[in-house]
Amino acid sequence: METVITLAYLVAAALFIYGIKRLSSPVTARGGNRMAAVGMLIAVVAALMEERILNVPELIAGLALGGAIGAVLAKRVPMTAMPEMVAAFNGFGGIASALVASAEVLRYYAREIGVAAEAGGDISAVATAAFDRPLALTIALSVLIGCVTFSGSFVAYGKLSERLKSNGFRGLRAASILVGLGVLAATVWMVVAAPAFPAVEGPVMTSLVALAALALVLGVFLVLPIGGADMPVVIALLNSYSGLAAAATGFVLSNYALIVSGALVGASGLILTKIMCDAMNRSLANVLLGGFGAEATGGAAAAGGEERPIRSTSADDVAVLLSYASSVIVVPGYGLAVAQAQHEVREMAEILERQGVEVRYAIHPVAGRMPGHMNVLLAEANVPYDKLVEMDDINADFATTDVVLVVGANDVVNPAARTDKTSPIYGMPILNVDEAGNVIVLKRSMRAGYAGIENELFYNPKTQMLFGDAKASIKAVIDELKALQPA
Amino acid sequence: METVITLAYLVAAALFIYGIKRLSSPVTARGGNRMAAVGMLIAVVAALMEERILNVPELIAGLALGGAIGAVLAKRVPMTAMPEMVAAFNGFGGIASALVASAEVLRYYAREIGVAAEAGGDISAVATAAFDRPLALTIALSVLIGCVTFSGSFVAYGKLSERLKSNGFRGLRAASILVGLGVLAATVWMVVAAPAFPAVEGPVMTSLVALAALALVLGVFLVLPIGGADMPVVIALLNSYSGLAAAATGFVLSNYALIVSGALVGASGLILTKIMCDAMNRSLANVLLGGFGAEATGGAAAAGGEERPIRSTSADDVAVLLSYASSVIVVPGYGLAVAQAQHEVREMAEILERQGVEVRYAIHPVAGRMPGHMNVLLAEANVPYDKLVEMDDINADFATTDVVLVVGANDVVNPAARTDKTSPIYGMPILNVDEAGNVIVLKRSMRAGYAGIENELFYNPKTQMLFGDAKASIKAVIDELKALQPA
Amino acid sequence: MDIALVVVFVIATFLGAELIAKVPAILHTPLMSGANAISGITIVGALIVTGAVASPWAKWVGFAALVFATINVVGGFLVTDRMLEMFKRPDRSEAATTPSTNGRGK
Amino acid sequence: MDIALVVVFVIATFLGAELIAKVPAILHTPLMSGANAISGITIVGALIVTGAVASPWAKWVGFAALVFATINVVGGFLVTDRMLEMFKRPDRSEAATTPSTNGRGK
Ligand SMILES: NC(=O)c1ccc[n+]([C@@H]2O[C@H](COP(=O)([O-])OP(=O)(O)OC[C@H]3O[C@@H](n4cnc5c(N)ncnc54)[C@H](OP(=O)(O)O)[C@@H]3O)[C@@H](O)[C@H]2O)c1
Ligand SMILES: NC(=O)c1ccc[n+]([C@@H]2O[C@H](COP(=O)([O-])OP(=O)(O)OC[C@H]3O[C@@H](n4cnc5c(N)ncnc54)[C@H](OP(=O)(O)O)[C@@H]3O)[C@@H](O)[C@H]2O)c1
Repeated sequence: METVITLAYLVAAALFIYGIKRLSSPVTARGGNRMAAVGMLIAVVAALMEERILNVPELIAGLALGGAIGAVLAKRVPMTAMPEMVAAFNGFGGIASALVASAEVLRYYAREIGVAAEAGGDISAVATAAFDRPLALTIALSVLIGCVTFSGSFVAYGKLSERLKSNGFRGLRAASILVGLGVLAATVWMVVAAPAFPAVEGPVMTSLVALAALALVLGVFLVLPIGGADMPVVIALLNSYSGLAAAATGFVLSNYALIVSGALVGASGLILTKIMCDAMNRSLANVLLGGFGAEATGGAAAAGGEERPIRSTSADDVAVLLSYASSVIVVPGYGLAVAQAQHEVREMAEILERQGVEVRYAIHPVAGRMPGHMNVLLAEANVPYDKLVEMDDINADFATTDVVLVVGANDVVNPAARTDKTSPIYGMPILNVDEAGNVIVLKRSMRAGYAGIENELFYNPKTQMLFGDAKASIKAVIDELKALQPA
Repeated sequence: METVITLAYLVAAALFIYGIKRLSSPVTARGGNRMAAVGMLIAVVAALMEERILNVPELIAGLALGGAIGAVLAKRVPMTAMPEMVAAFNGFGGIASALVASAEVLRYYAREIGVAAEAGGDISAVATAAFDRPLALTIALSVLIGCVTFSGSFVAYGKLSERLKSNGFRGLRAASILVGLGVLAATVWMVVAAPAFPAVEGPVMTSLVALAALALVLGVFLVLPIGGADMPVVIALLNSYSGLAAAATGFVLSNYALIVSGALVGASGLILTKIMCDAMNRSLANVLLGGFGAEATGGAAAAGGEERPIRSTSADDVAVLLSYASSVIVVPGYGLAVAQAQHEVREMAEILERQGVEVRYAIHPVAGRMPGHMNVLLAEANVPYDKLVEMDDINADFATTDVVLVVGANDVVNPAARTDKTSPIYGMPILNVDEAGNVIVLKRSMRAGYAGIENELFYNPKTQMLFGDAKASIKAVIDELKALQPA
Repeated sequence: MDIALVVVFVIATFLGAELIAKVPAILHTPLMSGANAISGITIVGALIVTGAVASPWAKWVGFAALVFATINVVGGFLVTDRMLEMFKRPDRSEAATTPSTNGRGK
Repeated sequence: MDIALVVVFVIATFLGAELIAKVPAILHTPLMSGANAISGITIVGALIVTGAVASPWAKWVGFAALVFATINVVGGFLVTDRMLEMFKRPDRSEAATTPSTNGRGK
């Protein structure tokens, strides 16, 4: 039986492996996700066969409750809130690993004080082994990583959903170091006290609780100083951690499914984190030690002090300009997501296309707040897939484009990335919209984008600003376009 | 101690992993090979610490003897004979795995008949386990795969070194099936008889010997019908087998080093086999079931019956043509390796270059008898690396080239691959030499190349044949070139 | 603790690192989300602990773990699927079935 | 036979399959040759068997295995190294040290 179960775990692991592989290619991604889900189902069924089950109702209740909550959350979440949803799910996974490891400790304890014997015997093969130091260490690691993942993920959740605005406080770094030392001490304490457990239960229990509490604080402190724009990277990293937490729990339970899958996610998550950093032209260290998202805002505010001339325009002027253009490129950014203006943009494009204007969309890899954010939004509005052009493919075309419509984008069109060596985004590849004939920028104010820096583009003589919420602005443009059409 | 040894094996495995990865990129390849060698050293040292060693002199003698033979063979082998050398090494690896598994059987047997007790006790932890059916099965697999690898590799060796010309005999396929059934029977026999062993030693011993003998025959039968040109693919496949044999032996000994490394080589070898097949535009099944190398020769002989006009030329005409050219492309093929004319080709190129003629080399991916064959040869003659141009990069340049010098190449310049749907090489990408102004073909006769098919190029009015051994022909051209030069 | 577990962990880590090499930017989030769902494998641990334990404390801690892990697994796979649904190319399949003169020819 | 061995084998097989993806044609043979040397890992098995066995038969069979495996390992790595040595770019390094006017300028 044990052999069959382990083989089932292997099959699940193989499905995870293929699943992850397929998830990294557009054509196969959806199938890959389903493959992994099937693998998980197999693993769950195998787990249910692992030992004689005492608590059937609890298992059914737990699966039903968790499944229902997960399903409702996943179905209800709006497209734009998906990154924070992933962060939250990730946090749940982390705390689950920590709880499983803690339950193992309680299991040993219960056996000692005789609860098990009364209730019909504790039948776990694992729990009959000695509570030795290596076991204590793996339990400590599992609790540590799991708790850091949990609290860190929820800080990321708060930042992404803009419920949490704080970037920390003075002395946060020193405090983090202190907490880190505390975590270390609690771990050592628990390992040292392990051999006496469960006969002498005090030290292990106390250190376990202390470790969990400190790890929760550590998770908060580690993520707090990181800017909101870097949260996707942080979530990818925390996802890697939650894989490691699962693997650590696997060591506690001597379970191959957890070890293999946890290690897979731990390693591939780390690679994905690196890939995401590369796409943003940042180093991981730079992200983790508090990137520009948190600090540079001051500079922008200072620069905003002086008054410089800008050209402001109106919806009817924009409509005229657009209808006389032969080629238009729309550059969507985070503001499109905030305004939820994707449907209006699509409608406007259709009107223009019917008039013979070529309309395309320039997709910057980090536009919005998660990779693929713009693709998701525009796809939701049924914009044809082949109209979305990636940065590298469209950058050469701006020079021959009549009008560029920048809808709620800012950093991804900031020429400082090309020219200003002191800028925090220097070196990031951007969309060269300033090469086009006319640039129209739709945003609500002169405020900075996520990097918190001034954008020279807005002062470019070619640029006209159409202030207001993007959805309202585009609606107005549509009305004007319709009015211009021969009835 | 066991933990330390297993960790050492893990380190070795990690070095193998990085080694293989690096071997697949030109810049890092050499370092990768050395990394893997260091890994092997670590594994050997770890193995020496595995158990209390009884037979120190034997170990030293074995390592010294094997090391010396291996080193001498590797140093002495001429460049052109490297593929067959790899085949031979691979065969040795396969038989070693089979012998280790067999030694395990003998060890059980010896323990039973009391030899061990007299000689101081057999201290293997493994050998104290029962000789059960799973063990017997893994031993059988190890012997089977190891022996097939051994004999198959040596048939490949014979074919590549042209010592073995046979492509089999009538009824070979039927005979192979019979032998395969015999192998199956011997395996079943051994597994069934296992529990009684070593008390009843007859059946296991006999079936083991039978299995080994039949597997050796099977290896011969499987490789014999495959054409010599396909041997590199066969060696890659047999290499994958020898990995599997090592992994099977690892199961016999419960040794992680063997299992991990064997599985790595088994899987990556299979992928490499597929990559090599793709490069030759063949399917693996097509290769294994006896490809064109073996069969098509008949067709060529028939086609050779009719007489068709060809243009034959002489060394002095070629020299004049070359010295008045402004660009020359040399297309080396297997004949360059046979004639060992690489140094002469380089000398000729230098003379031409001093006269202002541009000389480059067009490298077809499967020119010669192993991938990279031409690169190896020309590098040996110190031809600058950047003069060697890969097929895809040079194919567009033939149309603007004055003279193409085809030195012992045939199939890789055969236009039938482009035009003749019935040709066995149809669809293989070739070098488009017929687009050049003049084509000079250096070969000894009108005989076919490895695919055994006619080459229309030779009858092309643009083509002139310079018959004779390539080395002699080029030497003659060099002499004429020197004579042409102003003293 | 068995050394075999360490071997499995190390090899699986290498495998995980090899598994993804180039991922187009638009798939970063779905891939992250899918991997996150897989890290919910700790559900297996939660099931084992909750199912086999007799002590009420351990049972309820395990129960909490089970609920959280199930949220992670079910929510994770569903949300990933929803993301990927967005990347479908609705035009392609429609274009193949609906005649392309629609709304244009007449 | 321990199930852990099977787990390790399967995961390592997946890893091996991921390890190489695109290999330029000129490296096919060296890669094959290097992998072949690695498959000589059976030398570890030969050492264990030969070193620990008391029976003379088993010992000599093991000895033969050891010799063959060592040939495979030593020969394999050396021949791979020789092949790769050929791919060095002798000109590059020379060009950097020798002035390029050599035999031309004067
Ligand atoms: N995509 C990713 O994966 C990812 C991950 C991490 C970090 N980031 C970072 O996020 C940034 C993305 O650049 P981006 O150009 O897309 O966005 P951005 O630089 O953050 O700028 C968004 C702009 O949209 C405007 N906006 C907000 N709400 C609006 C509304 N309702 N109507 C109209 N305009 C509105 C804002 O200006 P007003 O307030 O004046 O309206 C703001 O300047 C980059 O710095 C990138 O590094 C992205
Ligand atoms: N490279 C690989 O990895 C690999 C692997 C497997 C199979 N193959 C196969 O091998 C073939 C390679 O094509 P190829 O064009 O290089 O070679 P080829 O088609 O085999 O032709 C070689 C030619 O060289 C001539 N030749 C032999 N000795 C010579 C000498 N001493 N002087 C002058 N000429 C001599 C022969 O003609 P004469 O006898 O008339 O002189 C022969 O026609 C392809 O079919 C390929 O698929 C290659």
